[in-house]
Amino acid sequence: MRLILFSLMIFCFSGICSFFFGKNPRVANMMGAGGTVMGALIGLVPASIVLWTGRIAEFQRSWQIPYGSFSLKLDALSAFFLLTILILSAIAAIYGCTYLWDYRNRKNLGASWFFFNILVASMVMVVISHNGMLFLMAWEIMSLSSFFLVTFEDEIKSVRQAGWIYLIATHIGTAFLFVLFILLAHRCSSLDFTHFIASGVNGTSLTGTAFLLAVIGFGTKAGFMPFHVWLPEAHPAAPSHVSAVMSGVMIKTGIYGLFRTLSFLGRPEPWWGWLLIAVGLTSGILGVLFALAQHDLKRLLAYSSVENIGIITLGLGLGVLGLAVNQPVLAVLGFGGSLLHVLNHALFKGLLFLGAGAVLHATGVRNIEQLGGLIRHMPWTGTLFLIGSFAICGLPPLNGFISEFLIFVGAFMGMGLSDVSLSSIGVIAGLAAIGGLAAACFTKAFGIVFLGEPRCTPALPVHEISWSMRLPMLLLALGCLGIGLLSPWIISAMNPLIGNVTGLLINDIDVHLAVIVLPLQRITALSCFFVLILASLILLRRHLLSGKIPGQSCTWDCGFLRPTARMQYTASSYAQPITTMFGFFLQTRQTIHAPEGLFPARASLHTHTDDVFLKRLFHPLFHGIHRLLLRLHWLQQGRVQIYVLYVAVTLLSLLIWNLR
Amino acid sequence: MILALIFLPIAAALAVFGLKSATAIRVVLTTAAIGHAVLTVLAWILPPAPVMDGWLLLDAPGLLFLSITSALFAMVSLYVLGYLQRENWGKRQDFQEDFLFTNSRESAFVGCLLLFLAMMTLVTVSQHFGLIWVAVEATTLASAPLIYFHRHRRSLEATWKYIMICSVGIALALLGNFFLAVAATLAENDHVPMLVSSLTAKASLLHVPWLKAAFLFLLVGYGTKLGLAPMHTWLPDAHSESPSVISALLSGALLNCAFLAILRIQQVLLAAGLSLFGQNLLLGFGLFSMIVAAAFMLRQLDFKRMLAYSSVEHVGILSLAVGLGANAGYGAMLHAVNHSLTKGMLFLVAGNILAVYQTKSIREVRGVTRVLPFSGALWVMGFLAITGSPPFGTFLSELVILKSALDQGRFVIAAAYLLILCIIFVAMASVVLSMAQGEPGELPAGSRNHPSLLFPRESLLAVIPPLLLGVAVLVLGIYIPPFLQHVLEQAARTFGMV
Amino acid sequence: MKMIFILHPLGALLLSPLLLGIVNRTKAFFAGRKGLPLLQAYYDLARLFQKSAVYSRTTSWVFRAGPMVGLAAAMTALLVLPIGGGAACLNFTGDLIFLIYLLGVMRFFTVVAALDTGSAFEGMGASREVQFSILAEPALLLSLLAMGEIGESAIDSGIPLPHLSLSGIYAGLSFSAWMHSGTVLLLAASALFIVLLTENARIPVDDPNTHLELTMIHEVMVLDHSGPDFAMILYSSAIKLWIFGALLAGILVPVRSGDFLLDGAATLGGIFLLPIGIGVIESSMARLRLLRVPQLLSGAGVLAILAIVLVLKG
Amino acid sequence: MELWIDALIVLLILTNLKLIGSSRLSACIRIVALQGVLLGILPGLVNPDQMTLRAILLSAITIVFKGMVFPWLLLRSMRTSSVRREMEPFIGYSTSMLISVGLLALAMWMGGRLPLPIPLKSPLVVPLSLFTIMVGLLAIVSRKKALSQVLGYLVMENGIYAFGLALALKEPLLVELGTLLDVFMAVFVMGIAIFHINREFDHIDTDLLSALKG
Repeated sequence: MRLILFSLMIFCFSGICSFFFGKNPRVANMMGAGGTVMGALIGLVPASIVLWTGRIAEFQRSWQIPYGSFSLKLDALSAFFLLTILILSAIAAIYGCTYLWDYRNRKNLGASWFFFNILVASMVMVVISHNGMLFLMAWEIMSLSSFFLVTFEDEIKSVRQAGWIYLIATHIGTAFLFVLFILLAHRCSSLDFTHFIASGVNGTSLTGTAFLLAVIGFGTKAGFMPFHVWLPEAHPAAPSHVSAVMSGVMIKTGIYGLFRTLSFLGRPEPWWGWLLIAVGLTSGILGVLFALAQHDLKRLLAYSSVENIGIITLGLGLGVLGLAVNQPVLAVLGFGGSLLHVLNHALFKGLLFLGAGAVLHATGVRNIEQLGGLIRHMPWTGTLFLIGSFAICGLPPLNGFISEFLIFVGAFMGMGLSDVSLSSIGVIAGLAAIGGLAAACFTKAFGIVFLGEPRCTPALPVHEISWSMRLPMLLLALGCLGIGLLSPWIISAMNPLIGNVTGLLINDIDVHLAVIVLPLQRITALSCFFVLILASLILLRRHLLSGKIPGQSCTWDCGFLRPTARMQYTASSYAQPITTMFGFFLQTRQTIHAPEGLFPARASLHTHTDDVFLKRLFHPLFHGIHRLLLRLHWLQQGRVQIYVLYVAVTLLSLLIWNLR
Repeated sequence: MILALIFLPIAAALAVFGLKSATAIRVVLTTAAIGHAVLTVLAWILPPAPVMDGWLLLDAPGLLFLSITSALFAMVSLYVLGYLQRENWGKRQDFQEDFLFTNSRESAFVGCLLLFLAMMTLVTVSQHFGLIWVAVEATTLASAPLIYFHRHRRSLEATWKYIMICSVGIALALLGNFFLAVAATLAENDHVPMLVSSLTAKASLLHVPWLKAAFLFLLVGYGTKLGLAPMHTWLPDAHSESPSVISALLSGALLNCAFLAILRIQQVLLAAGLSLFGQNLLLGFGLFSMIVAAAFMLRQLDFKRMLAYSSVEHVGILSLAVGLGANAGYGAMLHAVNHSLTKGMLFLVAGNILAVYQTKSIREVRGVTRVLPFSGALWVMGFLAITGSPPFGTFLSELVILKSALDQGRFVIAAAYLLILCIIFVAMASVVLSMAQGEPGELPAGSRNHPSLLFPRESLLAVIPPLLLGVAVLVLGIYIPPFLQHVLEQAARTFGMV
Repeated sequence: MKMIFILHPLGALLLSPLLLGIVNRTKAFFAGRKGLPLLQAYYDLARLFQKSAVYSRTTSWVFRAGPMVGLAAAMTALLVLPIGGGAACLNFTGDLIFLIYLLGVMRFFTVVAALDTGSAFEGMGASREVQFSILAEPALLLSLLAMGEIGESAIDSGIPLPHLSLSGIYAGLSFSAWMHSGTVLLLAASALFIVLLTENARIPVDDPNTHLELTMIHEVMVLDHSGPDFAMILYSSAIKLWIFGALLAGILVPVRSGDFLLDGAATLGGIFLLPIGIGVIESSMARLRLLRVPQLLSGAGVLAILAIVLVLKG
Repeated sequence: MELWIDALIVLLILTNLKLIGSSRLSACIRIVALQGVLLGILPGLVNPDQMTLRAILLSAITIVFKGMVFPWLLLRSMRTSSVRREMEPFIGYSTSMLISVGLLALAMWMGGRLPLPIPLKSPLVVPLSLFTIMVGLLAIVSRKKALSQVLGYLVMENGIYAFGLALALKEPLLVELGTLLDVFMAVFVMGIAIFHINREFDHIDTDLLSALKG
């Protein structure tokens, strides 16, 4: 515990230092990034200890604010999230060091690093705090610091807009959390989590309400549809290493909150599971559909985060359902898959955002339609991005497959049971569809950006990024591969964690995990076999081609005519069949200037897909309230006589009401 | 000692009226402010004895509000030094309608400032309803010239409205006092003295209908001063047209005094077993004020007016909290402290922005964080504090209020409260962010700060006081010192809440 | 794991190109031509492996890697593929997902390789491929699960949770299974068949013979591959056809004696009958309009869902 | 004795009505002065038994201020500011008469609902004061000129005074003097404000003082 406090101090200290050294960008960089890395390294020690041993570390101090106490607790669940947070933050910090360097003349890097460190510290605080007030404070500081990071380039209008939406969304979400925590500590004198478990509301009629509040409040942060609206705005606006942290771990704190809250609410009811699964399906499928329809690379990634949150929620819902109908195996597999996917998504989404950042860094272009053929200029970035895309599609032998596999098997288990079967089938079909769509989405992202020919000549000469930016991505890619190949051991190591979440005994969990461990071993074996064959095929091909000189030509294309870059298939046309197939959800706007006449002039086609929920749900809502309140503006006319009249009328009416 | 608290500023004021040289005036002002603050601190350490057979006495709420006033005044007087320096005293052009105007004499300004302080102190320490009334009315009269410091049309209009509406309200309060006296009449030639203590002691003997009527009159009367909707109408005008320092005092200290006056009568009602009658009224007024404030903060064009309306909102929160009673009372006391500090800070920062941009229109202010990094940061920080985001003190108080509402099972009220707070957050966020961020346009000539340079400078006197206030709010959000805690609880208990 | 199980993968590797020959022969027969020799595919493979390759300057290593990854994935898939009642070399809970995702790997790399050429044709093909796979995957998965849920599989021994692994599922599809829940099997089989036609680029979804229509899917993606690369592609698609053939034949030929060789042989017969059926369809039917294909596939999905609902509620 | 009291009270009520009804500013000021004088007499009549020095002093001060000083101030500022002599109401005279009659009824009703703990000689005192206050408010609300608003304010104060003095509250002198002083200051400040308004705008028509809104 002391170590964690120590690392927290390091975060804050280095943040403040870099803030004061803001005038000297180099020092600020060193301070900020170095502090993050060091703090993370120190914090990793207790986290991993707790995670492997399952022992719980606590820290208790009294605190002089209402309902508050400075009590921290590091159990397996916290430790797991802590691990994820620290790893990704440290890696992103290394990356950001170089990434921010270009801004040194326009921006105060010190401030940026200050907020970055505060963000990391507050995330750590969120997952280890064991008191409502402490949690809420850490939570809000997290939101605020990330807001300031998002509005790093506040001279751009879209960035300001994005920051605004983010701030509003997160604040309203937090309001729900206030109510949630107060309900949990109903008539308690303290918001300590122990009180929640002890007295709390579980069993009373408020339990369902509390659960709903948690889903809305934490869902806003996690990006459940339809509360995800801030996500596709904020992530593209932020600097890439920040987007990586936000999308990789910050939104996961919402998931953590849900897990935590469930542990307070006692035995869940079936409809909770159904609700979560419904949310998961919506977020998953719609998220990836919207991702598919985007032109902006980072926006696409943001929507895909919504999708992955959907997958995580599917697992969560499955687990809750398992607890509700007393099917521990469901709980184990569902929660296990969900948690593992949290880690996996942190890895590959971080990798992808860093890759997108590299593209942005090298070309200054975010619009997929204008990019192409980058892999020949930046082979490292291209390859790493490919690995990330491969993993996020959930394809073996990388890590994405493992977590989805767990959830799949869990759903299979549920298929036979009477009142779980329908939702299980939903999960199965949904996951399969998501897999297909994700494949479509990321073949598009990778293929159009990195392959083929550049679709329009980039402004600046494209160059491969420096090692200091390459290394972090490399580490993440290795992580993806490692989890993919070491899955059986990792799963069995997750036993205490799952026990913490499900409240089952270690041995029972072992029994249930046995269901999955053997298959995972075989999958590992098969993956190795796959790699073996691949290697041998490579050798074979080299052998076959040895001595022969492979011919070089332009793309053959059945020898039609000499292809040009403008003739390539664009991202929109690549996605078009699918977007039209689901046009009902996407509501894509099109402006077409079709070619006319014998010698047509320039023809053009513009498509834009805005967020349906933002446009159809939230805008009308807010405008409604706005208009309603503007009705009151006649009150203030500026005539003193009228004002005195108000006073008089108020008084008289009160008197009459009182004396009648 | 209490007398010293009151008469020190008065003496200073008289001295200032006599003085000519600017430096001397400023010296007197600072010394008076510091002296007052020191005396207040002493009052914390050794509680002063009651004076004038209990007419003047410093109980917990009095001490609380006195210290708020004193602290705020100290900060303001610091700020005023810089302010008076940068004010140019000759004829000059108005930036909205370009007619020429001058300021009123510095001596008059400072003198009235000191008198204002004295009268507010009197409100906090006096236990006699008549005396409270006199003091409150006196604050009005003392502050009127302050609002009319810049002698031009708009400020004159604001002053006129301020005098007119407040005087009417105060007159009604006077009648309320008479009603109270009637209620306190026991028999021919025998009645309870108008002291809070004795009224509470003999509360059971009071005549209920008259007491209720008296409460209504006092509520409306002092409510006008407090800025409860729909009697709040003078507030935005006065706050937006007066110099920022004065606005800071008006909403930071004056509102509290009026609030205290209402709490006193509520105290009597409580003793008479009528507390629900008062609480429900306060609840209603509170919610209505919040709604009105929210309505006017949406699409607000003038940032000082926006701050003024936010004062209306927080007054609403305060009376809502008192209406809820129970633990919310503690929240109310805490919130009074937080709000005063935060709002003072915000108005002072607004003064800095106004000084550089020469406009109060939200549309024309861009990129404050570039032009005035410190003020910009404080501006955003103050916004977060005033909207009750953690880790600022307002968050604690608002959460306490919310919790007691929910614990009492008044879910509708809690929901409305949260909803309005969210709406106000949205409104303020869009205003403050649009001002703080973005590319600053070209500034009026003669401003030292240039958007081009990455780290522009600001004068210390303009930054230190709001910074201190902000730090105070921040600290109150993280740690409530035991002595303050103790006084807060006592104050809440005085009004029968905890 | 008995060594005997190795037979099936090896057999598949040897015999799969033959299937293509059978299809062509059947079509030729219906067209009244003599047609290519049965072993034509083998000749082609041999020739292509000899040749050198030609690469576009646009392409990168991704283009070269595509065929190899595809072939490797197909070969790996063979290891979890049961042949009728005969269990696969490796079987484990949820291996059907592994199989499907291996096919996904194959598709992923074919698609990116196609995009690597930067040609409009191949981009078009790639986009259609992914579009159809979105509908095909759930249909395949659900129909397999439906078969598993019939419950006959419980009798099989050795496999944990047999109804969740391919070998277990197929071990259970005996005559009696057909007796008491034939409808389910029929639905599943038809869904599977539609998926087979799609995945292997067969009429009525796609036409493997044409190379110059704007309506092609799979074939157009591999236009630019040549030499050994193209050989690998050819080979892997043959294996893919074999895989689906085995899946379908396993249903349609319900011989479950429990003896590996016997069951395997029976299913093998089924696998070899299948291309004839394909050939018949290809020569008797015209290709669907492209816009109709999604409807066909969603039809398959509906069939699969129907099957699983039937088996779970019935 | 009661007769006198009632007569006085009726007289006061009539002054109110006249104030609302009359159109000339100067006339209104004179009426207010008259009201002040009458008010000064009132306590002496209501409870003659306790004509202490204090009470007398109070009446004297009242008469001096309300009957002479304020009216003089108002008249002076009326002359200095070149103001037209009409009241220029928002609400027409006859309408305001009707309203004020309604207010009178309301005041009567309220007086009935609020029984005094110790009955006075005349039950009409409370209604009278309430009515006077309402009329003052009406004057403030319904008239345009700043001067007339000050007048209205004065009338309000008179009403409150009527109440306070008639009940001869057992309160130390300080409070009453303080209140009196406050009223005086208020009127004084208002006078200054009017002076400035007049200088800035060349009129004291508060209807045009409505730049600040929203």
